[in-house]
Amino acid sequence: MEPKAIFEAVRATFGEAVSELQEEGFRPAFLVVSPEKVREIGRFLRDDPAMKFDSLMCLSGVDYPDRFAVVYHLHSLAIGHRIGVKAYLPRESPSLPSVDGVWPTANFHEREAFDLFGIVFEGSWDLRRILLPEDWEGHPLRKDYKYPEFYHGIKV
Amino acid sequence: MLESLAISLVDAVPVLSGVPLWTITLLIMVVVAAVVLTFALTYAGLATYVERKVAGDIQARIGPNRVGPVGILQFLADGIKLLLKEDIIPAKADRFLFVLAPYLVFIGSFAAFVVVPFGVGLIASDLNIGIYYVMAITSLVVVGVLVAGWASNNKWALLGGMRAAAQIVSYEIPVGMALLPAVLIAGSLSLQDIVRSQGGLFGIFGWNLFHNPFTFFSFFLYYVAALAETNRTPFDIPEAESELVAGYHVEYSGIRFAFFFLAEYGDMFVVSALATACFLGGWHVPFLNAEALPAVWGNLFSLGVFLGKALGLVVVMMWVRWTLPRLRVDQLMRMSWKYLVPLTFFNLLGVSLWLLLFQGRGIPQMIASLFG
Amino acid sequence: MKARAEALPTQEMLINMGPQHPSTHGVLRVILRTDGEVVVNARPDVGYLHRALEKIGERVTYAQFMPFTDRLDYLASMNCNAAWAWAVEKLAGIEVPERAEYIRVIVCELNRISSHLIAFGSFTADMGAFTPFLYAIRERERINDLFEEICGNRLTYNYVRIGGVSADLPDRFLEKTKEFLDYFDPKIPEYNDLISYNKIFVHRLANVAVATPEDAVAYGLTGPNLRGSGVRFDLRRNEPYSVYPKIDFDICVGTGERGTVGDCFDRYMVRINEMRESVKILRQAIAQIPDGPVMAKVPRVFKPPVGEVYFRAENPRGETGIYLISDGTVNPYRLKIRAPSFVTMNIFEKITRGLMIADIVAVIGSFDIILPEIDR
Amino acid sequence: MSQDPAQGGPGPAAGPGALGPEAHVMVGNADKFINWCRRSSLWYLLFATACCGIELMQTGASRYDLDRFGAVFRATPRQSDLMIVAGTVTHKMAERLIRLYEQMPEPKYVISMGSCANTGGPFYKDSYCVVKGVDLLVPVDVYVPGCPPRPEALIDGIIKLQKIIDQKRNFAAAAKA
Repeated sequence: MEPKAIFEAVRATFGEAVSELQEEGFRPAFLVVSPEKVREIGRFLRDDPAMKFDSLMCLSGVDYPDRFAVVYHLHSLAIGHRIGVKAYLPRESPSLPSVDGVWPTANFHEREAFDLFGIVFEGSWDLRRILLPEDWEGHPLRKDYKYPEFYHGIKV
Repeated sequence: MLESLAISLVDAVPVLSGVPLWTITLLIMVVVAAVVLTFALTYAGLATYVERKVAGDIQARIGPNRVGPVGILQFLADGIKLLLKEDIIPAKADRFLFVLAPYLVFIGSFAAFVVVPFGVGLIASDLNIGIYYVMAITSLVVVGVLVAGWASNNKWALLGGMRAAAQIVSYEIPVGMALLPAVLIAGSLSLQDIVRSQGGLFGIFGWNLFHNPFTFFSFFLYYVAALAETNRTPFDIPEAESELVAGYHVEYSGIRFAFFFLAEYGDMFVVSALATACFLGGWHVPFLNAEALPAVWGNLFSLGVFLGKALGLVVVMMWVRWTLPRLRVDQLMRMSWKYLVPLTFFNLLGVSLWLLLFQGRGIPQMIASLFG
Repeated sequence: MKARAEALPTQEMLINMGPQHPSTHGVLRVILRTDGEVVVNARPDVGYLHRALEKIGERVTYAQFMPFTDRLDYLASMNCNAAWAWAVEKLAGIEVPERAEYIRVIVCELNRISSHLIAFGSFTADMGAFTPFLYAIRERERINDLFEEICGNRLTYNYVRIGGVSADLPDRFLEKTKEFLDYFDPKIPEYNDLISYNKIFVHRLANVAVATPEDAVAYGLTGPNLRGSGVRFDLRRNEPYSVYPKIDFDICVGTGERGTVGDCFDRYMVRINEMRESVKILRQAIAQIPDGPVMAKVPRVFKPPVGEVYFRAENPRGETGIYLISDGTVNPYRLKIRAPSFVTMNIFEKITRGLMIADIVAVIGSFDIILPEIDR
Repeated sequence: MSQDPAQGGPGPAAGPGALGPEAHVMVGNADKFINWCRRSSLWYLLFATACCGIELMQTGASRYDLDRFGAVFRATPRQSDLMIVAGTVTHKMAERLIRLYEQMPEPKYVISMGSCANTGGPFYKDSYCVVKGVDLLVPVDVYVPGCPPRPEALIDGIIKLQKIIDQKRNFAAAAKA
């Protein structure tokens, strides 16, 4: 299915929650969705017989110059098409619903985004730091992250 | 036996006539013990070296070759180094048991050397319950291993100790049952008697291995079960390097660890020696009767034969270790209780019936009597 | 009997496996809750090798990041090199000479063999058979020799460049590769005789830690782990890149030949069979490779157009995805590496429930995880 | 004898006057013997953090065979003499590494293998969570450069360590004290 068609189909179901289709320069193309609807849209994309996006390839946090984003890359093993889903979040207390109930594989990715960006995924099974120690301060992949001087007395 | 030896010594050397008999007996005991222990330790040390060389050979490597000529002093360097290491007793360990455990294992394994019939007259003490003595004293090993696992206060060690206890207790039964055919044939529990019963008929067809199909099978059952008793791959689950790090001796360092290490090789020799004595004719070889030779030569010759056979079996153990993967703990238990135990019982029954039916004669004897 | 079991109060035990443990393949830590030998719950704790590759990626230029991809999955450096190059080329629209693409496929498949050799060897070592590991290393050393000839290093190659490869193949390289293939091909049946179909080995692996096809897809297993669950999906075939469309090979999938589809044995056998397929690919690539340049004209520092790209390549451990955001400067704006081992660890907790401690080791080995990829 | 070997150090240690010349010969020979044992039996801890771990494995395997030098791996720190820090050490790992080192019995040695363990290597500048050299955590005897070092380089590092061990004065230091 072409991105355009996917966009039309999702828009027909969710209306304004899907605001635009980013196509030029984006491979794969992105549906930009409103963050609070992510879980419903995800479930629709997974279950709809025309979509069947059964596999979440990748979930990434991104720190755009003025806002955060969570990016989902979807792929359908059954049909063989791909699409991206993007949800923009405000820089202040970014949070959105977790999709680990839709694609269980999201869990580790979400923990990573929480760890490195501080994005909170509501309703996640198990949202803890994953790569860094529990008592690490800050979220390193944010663009404004300042490297700490010391960690537990060892120079960083 | 020792007493009679002491009396004959006093008779032969008049200077000793004033010394009380018990001192001389004691002295002889000490000398014999020292000789056996020296042999056992040298053997265990060299066995570690051979193990590494065998492993190297199997694995397309060279193995130790820098320490002494062809690396043969490797065990000496390892031993002295371990002796000089810091002695660590973990803070939360049970100090008394932690210290005790290696000695239990060591004693359990090396005390069995006492009844091993190395040659025609070379046996430290020819106990009339030799086999039972070995089975009983080697059980001390499991106590030591369990104590080590418990006292270390380390969960891996505890798991290792528990596995060892379950394993050795299960495999004691098939080991004992598989040895009994030899006892039945010889009509004695003394290892030396069992060896003597296997002479005759060109020195090879008298072996219990060829006595009848059941004993032939018995040998392999014994060897498999014994392999499990020594905690060697594929039955090395109490140590299981890739699972339990080092199992029951995970917290042991220095010389205490060396005791465990030596005991493992001691154990290997003991079970191989038992197999040799009970099934492979001990120090008997084809076409040459060691007992007919002059005493010194006979003893030396039979010692060589016995060691050759037993060490050959030890090398087979090494070969097996570097070839096979490891069983899981439940599979190990299943193997003992579902296969080995019934099979050894069946075997024992078979041997008993055979002895009853054919008046104790084996197949080779029958064939021999056919040809007159 | 039951009443007795109730009379004996038992307690669950919490065991910490790793980060230093012989069979966690590095610094993985697994927190085991066990009931005796039976695992109630095994929770992986990762991050002991988090080296901040993604942060570094934002601070260096596209070409400068190439050496870091070596260290992303050090057992398959060539594949990671090439994946990065393909991703950047897709972003910047760079055309690569055909000879360079063939060379990439050749080195990638060689590296796939050497990576699977380590997987095979360390897995058998985890199962208690140490010797096959040394045989695997023996073969691997020969591949290392080949790589040493083309780039001078044994482990971290940094051979593939954006726009091609750093240098043409040395003299007689293809003949030597052929010699290696002739030497290596008969070894695979030998491994199978030695260990794969060993009764103990099969019993340890068959029906252990079954990942059903549905679970495997939902939990994002990729590569040999996904194929081990019987899903016929290979990016080299299903989403072809480079010159793979011109090459004929089979996709190996788990068949449940000794147990259930998707058990540890299937995952193991998929790797063994893939080595054979790689040999097949290599023979074809060597026969087809054209003459010509090996490097496109690419400036050392270049500015790709603004855009976002997600590229994924079939690496020995599965799908390595690279999500690149360019803001038109010399550095990537954001770089996310979707590492197969990282995603694989997600399913670990689910499929290890009720196994025994010894099986945990088998599961870790059968997934063929590698720590720098999990932690990045 | 249980003296800290670090006190021995290279060079002549026992002062004159404390012992007669015969005693010196004996002490010297005993030292030599002990050092020979220690250098010939360097059991290393099976501990690989990153890329160098593969080279460490390959050094121990068929072609290079560390076993020739009497060096075999042990899985538990209690039975190891030598810790080869093979690869990057992160801050999350640092405490564990120190603990492993502390669990090893004296005398113990550390080889820092590869650039990451030496200085932080390629991750020195931009990484926020890599320890910039394992010598910030544990005392290091020999540094082996390379990223990763070739097996020959690691073997050379082990031979260098053997030379360091040769220079230790265990009894002499004790006699002096």
